[in-house]
Amino acid sequence: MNTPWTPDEMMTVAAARLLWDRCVCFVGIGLPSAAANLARLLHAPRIVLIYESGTVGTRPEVLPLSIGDGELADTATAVVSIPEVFAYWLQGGRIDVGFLGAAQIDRFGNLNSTVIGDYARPRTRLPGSGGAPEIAAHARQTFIVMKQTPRAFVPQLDFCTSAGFLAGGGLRARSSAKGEGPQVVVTDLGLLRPNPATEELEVVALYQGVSADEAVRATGWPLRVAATVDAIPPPSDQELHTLRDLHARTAAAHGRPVHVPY
Amino acid sequence: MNTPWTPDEMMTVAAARLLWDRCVCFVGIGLPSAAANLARLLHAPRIVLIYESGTVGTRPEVLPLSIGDGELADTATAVVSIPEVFAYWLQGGRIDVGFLGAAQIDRFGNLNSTVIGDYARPRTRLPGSGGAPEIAAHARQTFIVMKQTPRAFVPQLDFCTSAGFLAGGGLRARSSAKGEGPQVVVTDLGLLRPNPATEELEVVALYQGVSADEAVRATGWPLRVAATVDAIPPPSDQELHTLRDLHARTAAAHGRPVHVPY
Amino acid sequence: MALMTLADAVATFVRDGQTIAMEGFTHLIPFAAAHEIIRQGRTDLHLVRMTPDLIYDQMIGAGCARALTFSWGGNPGVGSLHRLRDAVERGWPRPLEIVEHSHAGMAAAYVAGASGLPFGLLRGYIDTDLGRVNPQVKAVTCPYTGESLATVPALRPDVTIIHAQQADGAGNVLLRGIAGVQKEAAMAARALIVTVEEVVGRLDAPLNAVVLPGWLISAIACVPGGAYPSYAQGYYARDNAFYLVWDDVSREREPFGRWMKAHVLGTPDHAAFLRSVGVISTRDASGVSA
Amino acid sequence: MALMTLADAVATFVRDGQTIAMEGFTHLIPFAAAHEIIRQGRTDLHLVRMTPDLIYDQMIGAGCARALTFSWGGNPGVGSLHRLRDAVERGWPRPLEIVEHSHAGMAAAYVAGASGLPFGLLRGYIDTDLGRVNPQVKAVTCPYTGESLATVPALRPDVTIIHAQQADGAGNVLLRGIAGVQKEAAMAARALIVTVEEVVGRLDAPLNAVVLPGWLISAIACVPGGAYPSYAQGYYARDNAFYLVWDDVSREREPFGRWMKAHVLGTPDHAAFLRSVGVISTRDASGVSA
Repeated sequence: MNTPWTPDEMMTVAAARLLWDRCVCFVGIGLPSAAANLARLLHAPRIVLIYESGTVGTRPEVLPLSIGDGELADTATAVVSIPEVFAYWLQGGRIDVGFLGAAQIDRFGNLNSTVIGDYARPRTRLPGSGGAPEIAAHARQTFIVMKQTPRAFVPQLDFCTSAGFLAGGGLRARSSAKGEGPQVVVTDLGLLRPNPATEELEVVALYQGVSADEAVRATGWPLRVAATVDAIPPPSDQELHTLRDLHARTAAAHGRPVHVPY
Repeated sequence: MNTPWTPDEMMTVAAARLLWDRCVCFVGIGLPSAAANLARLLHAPRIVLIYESGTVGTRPEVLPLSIGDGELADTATAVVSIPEVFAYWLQGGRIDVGFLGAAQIDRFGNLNSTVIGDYARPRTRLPGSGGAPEIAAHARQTFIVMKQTPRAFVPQLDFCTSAGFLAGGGLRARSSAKGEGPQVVVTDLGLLRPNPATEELEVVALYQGVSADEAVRATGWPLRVAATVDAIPPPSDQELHTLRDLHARTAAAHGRPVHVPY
Repeated sequence: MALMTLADAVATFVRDGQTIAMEGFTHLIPFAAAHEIIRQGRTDLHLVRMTPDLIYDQMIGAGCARALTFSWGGNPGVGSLHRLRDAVERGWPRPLEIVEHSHAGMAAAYVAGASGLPFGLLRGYIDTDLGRVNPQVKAVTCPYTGESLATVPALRPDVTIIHAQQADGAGNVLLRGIAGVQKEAAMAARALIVTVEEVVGRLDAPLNAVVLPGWLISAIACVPGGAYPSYAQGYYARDNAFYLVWDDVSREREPFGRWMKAHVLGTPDHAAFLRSVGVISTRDASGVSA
Repeated sequence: MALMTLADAVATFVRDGQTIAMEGFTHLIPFAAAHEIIRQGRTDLHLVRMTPDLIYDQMIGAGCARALTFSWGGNPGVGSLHRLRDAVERGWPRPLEIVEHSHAGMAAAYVAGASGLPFGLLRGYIDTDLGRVNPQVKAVTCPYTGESLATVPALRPDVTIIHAQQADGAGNVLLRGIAGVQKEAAMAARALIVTVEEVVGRLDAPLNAVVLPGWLISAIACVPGGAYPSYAQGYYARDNAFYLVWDDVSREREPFGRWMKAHVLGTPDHAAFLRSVGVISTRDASGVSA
């Protein structure tokens, strides 16, 4: 009998399960970082984590709060420059999986992390692209992690920050992007994957106690549901304990007061 | 009263005298390397020596026999990659003086270090360009060091490996090369400099006991002689002793047998 | 290079209207230098930085900037940069022209600047709106394959300012840990100011360490804690609590103004700033791990 | 990566007709691997290397190569590479197609290969005949300034082979000292073979050291002295005497052939080669300074 878990915990566990041993993973901060490190602590001990700060093959004891925490450098196989990590490692085609998140996603997995409203007169100015446009283009696969709401899963993006399957139907394959694009979207309800023919995202798996109807209602376009929808097993005790230990270690480490030699 | 000296020693001393303190110098192997280090040991203690092996600000105790001797790395301020030394340091415009040598030079300081005869069917295949074409283009000034003979100082190059003043008369200034081109040629007879108007090389200084006529006879084109020709003072005792100590240290260091842990 | 106070370095090299790059990718962010620029009232600056972070949120809110070139403008691990948003969304304290890139594009632009090339080349901005809203992003055709590649104009800041761990007597600077884009920003600039944690007799620099020779550097200022609230590997850790608190401090204009007046404008130098925000001092650097 | 004998690594990854880059800029030149390729009789290779040095003089003289891409082909500090000259001037032992670059151009071509770009960009080959005799050198027009810049096609070797100081149990490789263009050549290649001086439990690698992760590497072979007669920083010095002697050994075809038969073809592995040329062995590496 499992202890209860939060939606974030379920999402993190679901994302971690998608990663395999020796997978080379370009990781961002937050849930993807937690998922990738959880995978490393469980079934993927030799997973290779690369953060865009230039830390290659890092094995942090605690989760970084910033993309460039000292912990990432201390535990890395190599620390390289920012130009190198984007040129030799990402654009050079060394990345198997790149994680992406965004404020808006459309049915073809195109993402907006730049602006809500008009770019010149924004209603809400978002942080912007960072590494996303090139991660979306060059990683062999991208995994998207987002909470599913009608405001985030929209029929039309306000701005396209990084390209998924464009308008679908094989358009991306004819573009100059080398990567295969978004292969899965991990939400707080379940998993979406592109339909092999149309490349439109559809529900392929749901968490325990979540109905396909909930997923459809949480989506701003008429979300398609795959012929067969898998039931995603809840977090195991081991998954949950490992994740909570990781978060506890992280909170303890980052709670320490900072001493500066001045 | 000086001890007698060799032509190589006179050339090395003459080249060393042309360098100034804090000058950033892109150095090749052989006589230029000896001259630059002699200058560092005499009047230019803060001269910056950069070898194309990526050793920046190196201060070798003994002269390197190869462009990438360990001594250069051990005594460098920084060791950078080959792509970096050519992109950030040379092309980036950080070099004051670049030394060049060649098998052939013409009256406008264009150089051939590639081939004697036809490129496709060479009479003598020379080592080739190495860094020369871009040193000639990007260093603020280039200093050329060559023994003066009619076979080397030719009316027409067999091959242009690196550009001097092209056909003279300001052509180079209108080219895309940023550097100012060859400012002096140090030979075993004296110094040649480009005429300010025509950019054609002319004799401006001669070593003790060398006549302008000798210099003309040693040149394959009708060499012009400047209105006033300076007499170059012979090596001082200090110059000669410092240079000979440097060569003695070098011979001793490189004479040691190599032990390999196999 | 010349060893001088940070106040003198800023007064000597930073002018109103210039293009200024202050780099440091979450590590070694030159906060002390930014505060000194704010104190000296520099304005009309074109600020360049991949991740504006709190350092540019403060400068933008203080009215130093007319333009911003950047690639990711958030509070890392926290959320929005409220002063940046206020400037972009509502033009306060003044309108801010933005030139927006991706990280890869901006890195390529710095590399081009450091390399004396007029532009950088990348497989970037593919099928995105970024290339549409940033007219600087153009394309060239590969002379071998015929494919189209993105280009970005070289970044050549008037002044680049970075923070590092150590300088030696000759002004050679050692940078340890995450090096970000600092070497490129440093070598692309017309003038270079470096603040360091300490000046030492001999750099603690193994072969292949990241070292900038003193002759590249216009001015060096010794400013212990100069990267706080970011961190300096081997000297002190990132103050994550400060980044969280900043979300509240910066959310509204008045509290932000009071905070800047009390802690930046109201302090003479960085040591006073650190004391004013209650940073615990330790004179024993060796006891601190970053 | 897989730890295997050098013989197995060459047999597994090096095929007749391939494009092979063996880099190391006077430092860490992978001589042991070249000798093994000669022993296994590989032929029709397109050899790529900035400075062919003795390593390619031997391979060319042994008949391994149909083509050579290079930028400086001399015996450093000594003079000519006689076997290279014999192949270019007289087609012995077989004609050699040459693709000639400047150092800067070749470095840019490797960087492009490592970066997944189709070409490299430089201010190069300006007003020289090199651009004329090498049809690979082309130009693009800057979309911002209108100026013309030189381009070189990306180098993408089928196999890159380098030598380094240390590998650890996971196959991560540490390279100390002059790093040349090895990282770029390694990351541009489809397969990567690394020979190392020793395999250690933990790399002696400070922050910012040059380390290649094991997952980039196809095969690692432990070959002590594998860079001799070049050197390995911290392990042994360059044998300058060997470079001088090579000038005599290689000047004429017959003495060269006898030398290769006696010392390379006639020896089973690199240790035997080192013994056959009379290299003094010391098991106490710590006592040796390079």
